Amino acid sequence: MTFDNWLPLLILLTSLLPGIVIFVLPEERIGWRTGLNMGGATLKLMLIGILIWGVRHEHSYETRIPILPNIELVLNADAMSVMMTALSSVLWFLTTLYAIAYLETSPQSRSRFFGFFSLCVSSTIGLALAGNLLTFLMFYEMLTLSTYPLVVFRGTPESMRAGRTYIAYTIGGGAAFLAGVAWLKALVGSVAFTEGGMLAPYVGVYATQLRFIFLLMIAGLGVKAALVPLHGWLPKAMVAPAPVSALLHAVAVVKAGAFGIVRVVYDVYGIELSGELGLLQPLAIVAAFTIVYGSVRALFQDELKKRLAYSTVSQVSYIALGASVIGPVATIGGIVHLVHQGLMKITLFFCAGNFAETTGVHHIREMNGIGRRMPWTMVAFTMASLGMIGVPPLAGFISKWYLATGALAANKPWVIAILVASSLLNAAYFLPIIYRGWFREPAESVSTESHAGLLETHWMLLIPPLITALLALLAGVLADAPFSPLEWARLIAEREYRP
Amino acid sequence: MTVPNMYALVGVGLLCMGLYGLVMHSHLVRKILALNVSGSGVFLFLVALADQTPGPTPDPVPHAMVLTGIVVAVSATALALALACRIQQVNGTLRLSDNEPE
Amino acid sequence: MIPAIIKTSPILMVVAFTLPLAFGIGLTIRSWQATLIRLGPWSALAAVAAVIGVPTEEAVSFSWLLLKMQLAIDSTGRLFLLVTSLLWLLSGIYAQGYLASDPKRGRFFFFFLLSMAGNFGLIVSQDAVSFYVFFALMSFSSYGLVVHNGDDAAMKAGRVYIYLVVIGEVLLFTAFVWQAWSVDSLLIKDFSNARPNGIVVGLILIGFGIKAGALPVHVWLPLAHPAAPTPASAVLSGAMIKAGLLGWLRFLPIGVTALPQWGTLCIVAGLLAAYYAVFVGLTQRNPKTVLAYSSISQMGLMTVGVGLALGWPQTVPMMLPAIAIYAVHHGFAKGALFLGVGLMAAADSRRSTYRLAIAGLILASLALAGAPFTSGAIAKMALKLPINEFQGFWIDGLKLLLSAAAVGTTLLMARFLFIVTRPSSAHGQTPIGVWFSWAFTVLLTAATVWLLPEIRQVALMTLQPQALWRSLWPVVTGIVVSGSVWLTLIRGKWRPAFSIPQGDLLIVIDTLFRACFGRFRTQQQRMTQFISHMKKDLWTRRPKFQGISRLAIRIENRLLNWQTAGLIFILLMGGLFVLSLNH
Amino acid sequence: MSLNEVLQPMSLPAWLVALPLLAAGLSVVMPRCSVWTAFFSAITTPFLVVCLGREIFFHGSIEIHVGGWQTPLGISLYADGLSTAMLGVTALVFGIVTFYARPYFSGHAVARHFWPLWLFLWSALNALFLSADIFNLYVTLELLGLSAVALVALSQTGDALTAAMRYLLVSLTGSLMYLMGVAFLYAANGTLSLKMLAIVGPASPSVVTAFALMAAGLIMKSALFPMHFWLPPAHANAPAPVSAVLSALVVKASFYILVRLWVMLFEPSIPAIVAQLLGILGMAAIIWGSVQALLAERLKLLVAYSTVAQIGYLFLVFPLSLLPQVGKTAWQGGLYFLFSHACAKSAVFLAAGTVIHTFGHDRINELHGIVRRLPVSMFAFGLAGVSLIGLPPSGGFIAKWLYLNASLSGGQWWWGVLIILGGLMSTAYIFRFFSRAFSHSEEIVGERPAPRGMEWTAFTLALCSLILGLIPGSVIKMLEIGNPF
Repeated sequence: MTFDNWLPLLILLTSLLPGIVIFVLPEERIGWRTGLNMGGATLKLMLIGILIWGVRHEHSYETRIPILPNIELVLNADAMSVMMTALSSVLWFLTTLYAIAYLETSPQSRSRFFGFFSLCVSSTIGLALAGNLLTFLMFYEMLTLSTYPLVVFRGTPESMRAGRTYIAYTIGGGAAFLAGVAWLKALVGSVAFTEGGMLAPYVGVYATQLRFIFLLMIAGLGVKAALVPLHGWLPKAMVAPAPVSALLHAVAVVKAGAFGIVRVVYDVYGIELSGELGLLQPLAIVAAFTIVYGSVRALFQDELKKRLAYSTVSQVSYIALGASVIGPVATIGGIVHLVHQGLMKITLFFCAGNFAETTGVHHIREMNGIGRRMPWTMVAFTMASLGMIGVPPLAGFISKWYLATGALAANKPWVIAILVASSLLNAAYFLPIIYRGWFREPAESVSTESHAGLLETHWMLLIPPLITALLALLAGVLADAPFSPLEWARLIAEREYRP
Repeated sequence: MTVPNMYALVGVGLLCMGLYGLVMHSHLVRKILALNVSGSGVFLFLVALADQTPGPTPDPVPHAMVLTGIVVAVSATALALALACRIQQVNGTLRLSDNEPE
Repeated sequence: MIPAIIKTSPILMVVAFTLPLAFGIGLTIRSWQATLIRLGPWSALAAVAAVIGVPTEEAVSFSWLLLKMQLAIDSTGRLFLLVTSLLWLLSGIYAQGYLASDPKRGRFFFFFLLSMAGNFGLIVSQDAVSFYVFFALMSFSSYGLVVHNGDDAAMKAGRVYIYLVVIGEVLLFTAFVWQAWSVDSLLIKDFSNARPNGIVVGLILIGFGIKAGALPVHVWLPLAHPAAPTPASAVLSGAMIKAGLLGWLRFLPIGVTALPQWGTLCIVAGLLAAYYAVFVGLTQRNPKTVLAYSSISQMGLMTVGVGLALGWPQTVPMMLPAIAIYAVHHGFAKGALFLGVGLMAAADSRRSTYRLAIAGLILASLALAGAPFTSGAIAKMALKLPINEFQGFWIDGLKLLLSAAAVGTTLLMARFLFIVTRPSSAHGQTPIGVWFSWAFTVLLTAATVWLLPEIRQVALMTLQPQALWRSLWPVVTGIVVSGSVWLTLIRGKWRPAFSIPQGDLLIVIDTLFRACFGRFRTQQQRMTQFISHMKKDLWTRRPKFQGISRLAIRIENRLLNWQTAGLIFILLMGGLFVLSLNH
Repeated sequence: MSLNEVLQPMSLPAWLVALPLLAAGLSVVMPRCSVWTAFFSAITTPFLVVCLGREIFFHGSIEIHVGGWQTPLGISLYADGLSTAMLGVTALVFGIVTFYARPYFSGHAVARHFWPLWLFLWSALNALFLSADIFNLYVTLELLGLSAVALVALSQTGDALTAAMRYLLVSLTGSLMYLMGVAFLYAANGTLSLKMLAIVGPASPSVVTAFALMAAGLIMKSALFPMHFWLPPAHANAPAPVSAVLSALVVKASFYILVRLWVMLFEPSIPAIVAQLLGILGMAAIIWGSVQALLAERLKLLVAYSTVAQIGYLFLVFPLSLLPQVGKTAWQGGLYFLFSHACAKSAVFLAAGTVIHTFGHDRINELHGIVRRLPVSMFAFGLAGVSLIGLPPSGGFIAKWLYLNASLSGGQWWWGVLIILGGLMSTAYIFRFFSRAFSHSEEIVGERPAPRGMEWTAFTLALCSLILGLIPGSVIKMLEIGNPF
């Protein structure tokens, strides 16, 4: 076992071990808890730095733990997993910072919260690094379980209902996914992720079975990726505390689903094969429908977090859409949106949390003139939502540009219509918020006096959204710079389409 | 129809009777007795087996089994009766209330 | 030696938009505001320097910025940048004084500088993405200028404006993506070199037409330009509106392929705009609205030029500079007029300064109408020259129509002067900066076009007698008509009975939109009601579930029963026996 | 005698039976130090099991004849991979639950009855797993039944006593059937030793009869649907530690015997349709048990019914093991199910016991927000639940995975569908309780605080069920020894 073999495992452990320790920490040990969280996060970031460098130079990092005679637990860092890992750990760092401040005054047990929080991130990292479907499945389910306590954290009847819905959907999805994986395993004996797919040899014999398996897997992953009609849990899960919805909706859960879909399409079936089997057209249609449907539903939500949730439903499907259009350009568009959407959406949720936390504003109708009260938060919110609309030079624009170009390259012009429609709808439900926030006179309900002294709110609540918003901006402005998400997505696409 | 076979058949019959009693009676002592009846049915069957082997001396193994079985049966009956007494004290009845609520 | 430095550094193009951008962002920090407001407008000097300094061939490209940003200044761009930078500079200085007492001026300058940065950037950028980026920056941040006053009119204007901006953005997005894919490059020159398909041309025409106030999609303009504070209206009408025009020139395959149908379409639309806007404008009561409509009609004339260039490539070599010149002229003139309006509103009518202001306004109006010796005359001449290449009676018709449009302009200007010179008794103490900048604008209106080398011989041509006459008669006609109207009607205390509301067509669109959206809203409500009903039904089905569960419990109790158990046991044993037997 | 004589490989099996037995006797004669004897054997017995495991891991399975008496009259003990694994899980569960039982019974009068019976039960189990002939199996089965019944009766409520009685009658009947079967087998083959009994060729009527009797008896004792009627009351009313081992091990003992007989005696001669029948019963058990667990109003009853469902999984092994090429996989899956369920279920029962101990009742609808009161226990419940549902990473998942592989590769996919369905249903009933546990309500005060020992023992067991999911390779290698299948 060299360091290269240990690295993925270490990256996993940097969040897993702190999580486990935090569980047993007594409630009042705030310092210890913070230290563990932040220390773990920082260490993880460092290790990931090494990982990024190595993977760029075609190093291979792999941890193999045999669990059954013919099944291994594989943690393997390829370009795609590195992207997901980096995203989730950066956002974890920020979200932890945010959560520490957010839960300062929470009556509930914070040890429990942060414990499960770290578990949740560890499973995200795990499934990002997973080297075969079984490993992916393991962490996929771990994610389900470790997020449930976070969803029901408040413990109100509403949140219990949300938790029940959440479990019903996700466990069901997990079952479907498990069925698919087991079937595949029984059919072809291998479930490893290989760039460019590994099922090509079998398509002649098992075409039909493979179609069914694909259906099962996508159904299972579609639950977390909130593909309509499997999206029902997402808006309900909004009752969770802001950091949770931020992480859930930006990174952990929905991304896990989307990432899984990308994995299945590219690294299990292989994009060409999926095309041959005629699996991509339906997927594309479902994704497109989800995009439009989510936006339309978002249009009529007055509760800020609900609106954001539906917008997530619509935005995440961009990734699936990108995956379902053959051709490197579309691939880049889809994969890069994985990061871009993460950055922008987490910003939005941070901001929503700040509004709720600082001024008690939960509904859009109460947001008049909130820009005066919390200018910086509103700045971040504005940038993120403009990015969602796809206004250049923010990150969202880059994704849309590549998706559209890829769609044309794949001779699917109708995708552009979808993108345009969704942009218009995004504008229709984001611009009014910005308009209220900046250009309307504040209502009496909003307390205009700043209680947090110099700053508009606690600095730990303020810094994360600003950073993520900045990152979302830079991801667009410096799109062609080395190590930018776009550049990395290009790397991935290049390796996926490598003959 | 040799004698041992007849014994064996009788044993089987006892077993069945015992089972019937066990199922149909709700009074505890009857149940316990029924169980003993079927038990002795089994023992009878075993004893009958001992004569299957050719030769003057019967096979010792079934006897060993029967002896052990009897010991077990006795202790079991003891436990059963003790339980019955406790039930009598606590529930005030010696009937095993059927399809109890849970 | 300063010019030396300037000459050697095409990086000035970058400074041109980064400087205002930086100042604008800096304005978000409260303690810096005072300083930055003072400095802000002067950041336009960088752009002016770029106009002077940057050689035409020099291109800067940043491989790491956006999708490989590339910057350069071509001859058209230089003219556009000239008028734009000067206008922004002067309006900025004007604004410093004009808004000196406005509490929200920090916000104003924030948006002002951002739009400025966008406007400069899009002129110098040579790849589609950067152009798009700056175009968006300009469009979105000028929303802040439109709604600055915060009254209902401004808000309504802003709403309409932002709708159209977003629509324009997505149209352009589609067009750019499509073209970028078909030519597999992001450079604008590759764009316009390839023959695009009809969809793209249409998208570009409409997308930029929104910004340029072309006829069907001009509706936001008469609302937005008057609603904004005066200096903002000046740049909106003088500078930003030209971005649309520039977009056409850049992205349409002008000079590469002949698209007569599209060309004709443009010409017709342009002429319609030129007249229709005059007609509507005459009925307006707000001087700034009148100016806005005049902008529409002027842009109509330029659209005609674009149409010609688009349809008949042989006109291009003369048409491109002509359009650019016209843009320059109109930019300054319109800027002077708008700024003047602000001046009049503040000035006291019994002062000498007041007369001075009027003089300036009249000068600018004459220029706009194209009176002899004014820049307008030259611009119109330049615009008409290429037409002489053709023969045929519809050409003469076109010429006639163009000249007659000048009559309309004159009437409009007369109307404007009539409204704006209403005796007012305001005692605004107008700061010196305002006067200075306005005066300078007027000066530029008069002078610039004469000084431009590209246009020297055209300028000289305008001095020939028949040319003078050709440019004189429409103005005279216009003055006579309006004068008589004034004498007969206004003296007779007769007010124009009707006035078309601002944003004419908008009313129609608005009602349609309302109808559709209202219906949609109700549909949506019905849908949600339906869903909730469904849920309720499922909920009320629970009794059935309870029935099932009661049944399950009953069965279980049966199973717990001794007799049942015994029976099952016997059956089980028998079953096992029988199954094991049958071989 | 010296320690290394005790640890002499040949005497290890004997000691495994003798040690708990001696401890039991000791705790009868001097109840004061019964707890310490129990602790002693709770520590030493696992140690002996480890020694035995090491021994057979390196030198293969061993068979000894106690006191030198040869079969048929003598008692001979046989230890191969399977039985050692069973001993191991027994030692694990017993070892840990013993430490739970002490605080649970501290200050109870019944404690002095509990410890001897407890140790007696343990040694009976060990003996059962070690016995090498079918009659010894009968005897140990009886001993097991009797001590288990007595233990159930310990919580002397009316319900408990009736349940115990019912349990006693059932178990006696079952054993009688088994004994009858033994008689028939002996009549047919003239031997009792499992090894020599291996039947070849088509089954004679007497063998068939023997199979019918034994199978029926054992099915009744292992509470396979529809013969589960005695289990829920017994397991729900017993004291928590007792219910834990009843669900975890005692029920499995009779399943173990059935497996042994099936593999070594009947499989070649009994038609496959019988296996299908067992499988179908298992299927019914999964569905019915889950449904009843969903309807149960008391926590322990819920858990007991979940046991009914899980036993159904165990019996799926019979049809699956007959599929071509995947027989081994199926057996591994089945036994893995047994092990992980043993750990998980005992953990769940212990947690439930802690709940009752703290709040004095286990009515699910009145247990809101207890996670704040008993975080560790609820966490244990959750972890064990993960294994019961069969979510990764847990023993339950590995078992399901093996089953799924067997069924799908073997071409009988419907078992796979059922397995997944069962997982969903178990999710439903686990979370039915769990969501209440997490819900936030005004602080409910329990009569007494939960001793840490009780909380953490449950947690440890749950953790074991999880760890089983990470080390399946070694466990399966263990099962291979002396290849029982």
